[in-house]
Amino acid sequence: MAELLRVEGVVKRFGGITALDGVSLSIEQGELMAIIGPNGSGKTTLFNVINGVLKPDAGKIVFEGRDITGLPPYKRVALGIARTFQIPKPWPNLTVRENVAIGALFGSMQGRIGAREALEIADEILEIVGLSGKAEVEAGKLTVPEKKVLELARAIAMRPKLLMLDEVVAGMSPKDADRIVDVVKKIRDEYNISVVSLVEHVMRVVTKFAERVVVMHQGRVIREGPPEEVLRDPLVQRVYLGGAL
Amino acid sequence: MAGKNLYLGVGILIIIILLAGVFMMQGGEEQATQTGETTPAAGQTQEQTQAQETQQEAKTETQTEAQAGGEVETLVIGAPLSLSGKYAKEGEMSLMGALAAVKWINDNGGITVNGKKYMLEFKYYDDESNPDRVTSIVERLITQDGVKFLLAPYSSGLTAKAAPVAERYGALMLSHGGASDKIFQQGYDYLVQILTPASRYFTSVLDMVKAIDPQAKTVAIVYKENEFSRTVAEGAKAYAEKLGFEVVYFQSYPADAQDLTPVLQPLKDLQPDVIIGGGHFADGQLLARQINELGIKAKLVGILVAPALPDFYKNLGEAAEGIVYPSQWEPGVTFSPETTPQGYEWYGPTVEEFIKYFKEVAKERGKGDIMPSYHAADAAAAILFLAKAIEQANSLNPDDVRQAMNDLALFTFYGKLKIDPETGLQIGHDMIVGQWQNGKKVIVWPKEAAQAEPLYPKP
Amino acid sequence: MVDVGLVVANLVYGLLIGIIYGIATVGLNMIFGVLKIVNVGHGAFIMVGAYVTLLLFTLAGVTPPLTIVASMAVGIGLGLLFYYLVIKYLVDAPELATLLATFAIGVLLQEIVKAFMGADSRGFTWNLGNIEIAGVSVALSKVIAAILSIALLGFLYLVIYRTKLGLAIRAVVQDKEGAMVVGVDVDRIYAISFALGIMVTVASGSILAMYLQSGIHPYMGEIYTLKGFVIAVMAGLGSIPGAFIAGILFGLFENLSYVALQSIEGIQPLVLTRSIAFLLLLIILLVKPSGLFQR
Amino acid sequence: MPGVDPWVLREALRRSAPTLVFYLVLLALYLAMPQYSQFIAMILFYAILGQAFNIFMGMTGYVDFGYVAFLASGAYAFSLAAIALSEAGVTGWIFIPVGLAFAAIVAATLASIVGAIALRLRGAYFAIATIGVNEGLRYFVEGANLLGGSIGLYIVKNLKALVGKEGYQLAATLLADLLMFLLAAVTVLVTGIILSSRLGYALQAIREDEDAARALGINVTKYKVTAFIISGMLGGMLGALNWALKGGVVEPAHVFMIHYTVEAIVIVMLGGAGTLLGPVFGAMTYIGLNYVSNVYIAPILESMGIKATGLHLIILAPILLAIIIAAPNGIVGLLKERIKNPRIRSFIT
Repeated sequence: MAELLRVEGVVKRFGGITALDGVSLSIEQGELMAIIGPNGSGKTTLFNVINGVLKPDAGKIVFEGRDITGLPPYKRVALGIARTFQIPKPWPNLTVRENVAIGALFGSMQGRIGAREALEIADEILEIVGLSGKAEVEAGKLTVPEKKVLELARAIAMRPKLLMLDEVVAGMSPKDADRIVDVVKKIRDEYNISVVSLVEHVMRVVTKFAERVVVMHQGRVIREGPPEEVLRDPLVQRVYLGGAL
Repeated sequence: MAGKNLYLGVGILIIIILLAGVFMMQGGEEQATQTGETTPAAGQTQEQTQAQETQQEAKTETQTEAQAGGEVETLVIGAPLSLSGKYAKEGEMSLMGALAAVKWINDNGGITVNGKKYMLEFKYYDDESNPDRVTSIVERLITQDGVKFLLAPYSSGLTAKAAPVAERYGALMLSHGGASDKIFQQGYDYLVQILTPASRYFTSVLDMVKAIDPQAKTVAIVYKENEFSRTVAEGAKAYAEKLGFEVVYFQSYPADAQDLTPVLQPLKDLQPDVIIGGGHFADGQLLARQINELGIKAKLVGILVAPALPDFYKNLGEAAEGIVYPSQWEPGVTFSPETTPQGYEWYGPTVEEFIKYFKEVAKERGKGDIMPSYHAADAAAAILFLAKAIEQANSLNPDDVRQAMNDLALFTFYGKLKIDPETGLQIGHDMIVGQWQNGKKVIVWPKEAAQAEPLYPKP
Repeated sequence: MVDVGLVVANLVYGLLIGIIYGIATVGLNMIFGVLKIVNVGHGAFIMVGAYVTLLLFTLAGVTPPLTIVASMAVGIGLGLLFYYLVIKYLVDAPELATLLATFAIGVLLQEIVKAFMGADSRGFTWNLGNIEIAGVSVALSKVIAAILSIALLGFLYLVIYRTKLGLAIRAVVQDKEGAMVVGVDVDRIYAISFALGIMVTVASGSILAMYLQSGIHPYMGEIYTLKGFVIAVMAGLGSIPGAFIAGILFGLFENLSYVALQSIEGIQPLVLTRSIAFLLLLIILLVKPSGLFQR
Repeated sequence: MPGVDPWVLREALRRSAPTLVFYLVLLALYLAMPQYSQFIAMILFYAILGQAFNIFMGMTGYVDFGYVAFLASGAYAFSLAAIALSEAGVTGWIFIPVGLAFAAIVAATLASIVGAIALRLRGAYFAIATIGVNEGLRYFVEGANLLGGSIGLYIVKNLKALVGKEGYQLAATLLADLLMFLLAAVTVLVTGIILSSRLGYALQAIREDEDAARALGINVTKYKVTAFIISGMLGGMLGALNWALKGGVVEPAHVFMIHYTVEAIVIVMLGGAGTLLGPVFGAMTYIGLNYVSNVYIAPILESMGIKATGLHLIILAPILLAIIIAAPNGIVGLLKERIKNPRIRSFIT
């Protein structure tokens, strides 16, 4: 499979703290990857650097062979990078349908579709994720799990090539979590999207979802490989139990 | 949240009270068959609300009294007045001056037009010193209150907004304050000026200096950067150069400046013979105070508008001593029917009568015992000039009255009144020069109106 | 050639008026620092302070420096009144609502004062003669006004940096949630900070009245709101010591840019200085939006 | 505007229909009751002010405190055009389209310059920066003696030279008002188109949560500047019509008065930010209250012996506070909450 994204030696410091200390990894076309690691290991910072919200202090990010390190978020989105937020950020006073339609309008098809098609795409996706019942409800009035689903729907509507999910199933009942994982898999198969999901502790998702797992600790990638292998590695377990390296 | 609903309730309650007040008053107007003529001084009027308006036919030219022996009719004179906002001070004085003049005319038999006697009534609304309020007020006065003759609002900006509306309905407007010369060069047919134009404010002061101290040479002009004061300053500069003075300093300060030290500092070294300038009340007082504070010695300091106010001395104390100011009118003037100049005809109250009537109106409006400022005199003179012109034209048609004004030359408590037929500019009335001499305002120029010798050079 | 005497004079006067600008802006910055609210009615509160001094001096003969105590009390009263009546409901409201609400408060104060005091411009004379500073003769009352400003700043500094209340206020400024978690009654701190901010603002009105002694009228405050914004942003919205220093810089800037413009023909220097002051604001906002003294 | 696709036009018409109806009612009243024409014209001016202001502030939540500078630039541009044409000996009504076009261009240019600078800031910083723009421009015009300095430009004579005395009479009253009705319709339609197109969605996303909008691929600066320019341009044309053509005098102390910007904020806030009907309701309420209290209440109070003038501001301020706290979404917001029946709700846009 062709390589979709390559992160090379990315460093990011906030004042004294080094959030990312020379991270390198690559994602193949259509691959399902999970990035795991305890809180504060730099997972969300890595997302923000790939998505362009944060500029790295060093290192390079290459997407489909093109160096996008300096590009602002809206240019990266146009190339096909979409993300969800750990804490959902819907537009509260706009309806669920409008929220998703805005995703479609400003996603990778930016400038090529009008408001009408965007609203139609929104209806389609709300059908898939099972939120069409609440289409006309103001996003602010949804429950937290529903908001997380809305985040996912909005990201999918952006027709991305790379979908980055930040703790998308955290706080959900097992039944809902499984349903979301199935939806993501179906989306991946249907649109050949590669999906990267950040997971902190819901190990069920890792085993059921991921084809490859990357483990991060204190801003560095310490292990990479298929889920069964990585999860059994004593080094990874010690990291999770809070032991030092 | 309790707070939010409480506020909503209060907000709606206030609006309901407002509307109830309007309808309650509307109801009151129907039953009361108002007998006798309305008391002009109280400025009470028949109120109409929008809802009622559509059935009522447009007001006839004069309100005919339907009740007993209706031979006395009322002629309504209207005015948009600045009773709030930045011209509030001038607006209040103009209102009281106008009401005093109306009261005098009505007490002296009103005016007679082709055999019929008319009592005057003065109808006004607050334009909030805001040009955008003026158009709707002028229109309301003309179309609903049946007004054909108006006092113009204060300042050029507001007058310019009112003029097209007045001209469209053919109503005559008399400008009694704050309008600069440019307004009268715009070719309005129905706009006439009562007070001396802004560009000639300092003529008498400069004439006085020339007369009492021919050696005086250098003049410094420090003025407030706004449309009225700049016109005065530029006029004064031209006139000073014409008289042979040398204008060594010509600088302005922003409209709401609170500290003039930077612009006054250079005068310490220049040591000009004459310093003139200023703008309105606040900055005029500041100018006088800081000239004194910085120890700037000049033979004469002349400041616009502010010194004409009684509490100028109260606020500044000895810093006000010897300050000279141009004024349209001062209570101490000695114009009287006996001193009427050649070709002029006396009309209106004597100076004492005007002050008496003014004080009555002021007391009635709860302003206490105060003397009229020249803004009050400007408005009163406008009413008198208008009333005489209507009688002269013997017609209530504004065109005839405007025509009659061309060859009207009145001498009043306010001095000479004569307009230039072409532009409507005031060419008869001259400025007088007042000076603060040990705590009292006295007139020092022109000689024929003077109460005391000018205190020159300034202590 | 720029005449040295003029420059020195402008330096001295720039410093004096700058100190007054400083104390007049401290209250504005404090309210923004704690409550993240820009008080558009700021100038109206300054006007109230000026009237307190005017009335106490002209009617009761109270010497102006003493009237500051009265205006501080009036400030705390007004601060608490408007906090619990209006600001309390708007703490988390969008900018639009708080800007408009404080504007309405300013209009209300101005019109009430005008209804009682009338629209005319008043003044008083408190003449202590002049003294020499660097060869420039300055009214003693102006120097005292500047000294009182520094004293008032000192008092506020003590409250903020030496008392438990001050600690709580600074905690709320750093991180509202953090303070809440530690058990700080944030609403009470908001009320007190707003009252303190208004107290300093009204007191600075008295100091200003002492400095100018004329031009006191209901609408005198508006120019101080505008200048206050420029200085507050220059300092960095929220920083209290910064506001004082920025005020001095602004005072000096205003006077010195006037001297610089003197030599240009056909323009009105003092008026243009006002325009350059706002240009300065834009430049600072572009180069360092967080202001000169903010981290 | 890149070829506006028909669906957006239809959607825009659907949204703006109710507001256009209101303007038609105002026009009917204006023609039917000439004695109230100037009162209606005042409501119209404030409605357009609110409408044009709403395009930027209503939709993005950014408070532009220097908005009146756009009206001023339009008024100055129109006046310069009228002066130039009349001095070049041109006569006839051509000066109106030329003047308006020039006003729109100058206002748009000013907006793009100010936008490029100030729109890099947010919240209170943006509000304060825009005050700086307004005050800076005003004192620059006065200090550097530009455009007539503090005296300003008088164009009545020029307008009379262009279209004669009667022509000017007509232009300064009826024609100016009718053109303002046209401008009102244009402003409403532009707002409708924006609300139904990509620009509208982007602006509302920015208002709701700008960081989310930026992270989700919205070129935040581009859309903010676009709305800022459209809003400024319409403001410039309003200034040209109401102050230059109708007023005949453009004086800096008046055309740069911050009071107008605050009134625009009050009207949009009162009516309902980001809505179409909001500014019309806001203008009617604000001017209605002001007129009622000025023309009816003040005389009542006076007859009752209360002589203090300017009381209506003391009444207006508390009402304003009550509205800000109790109905932050304005009248339209209140209507939306209170009216459940879907058919009527669709009418409230």
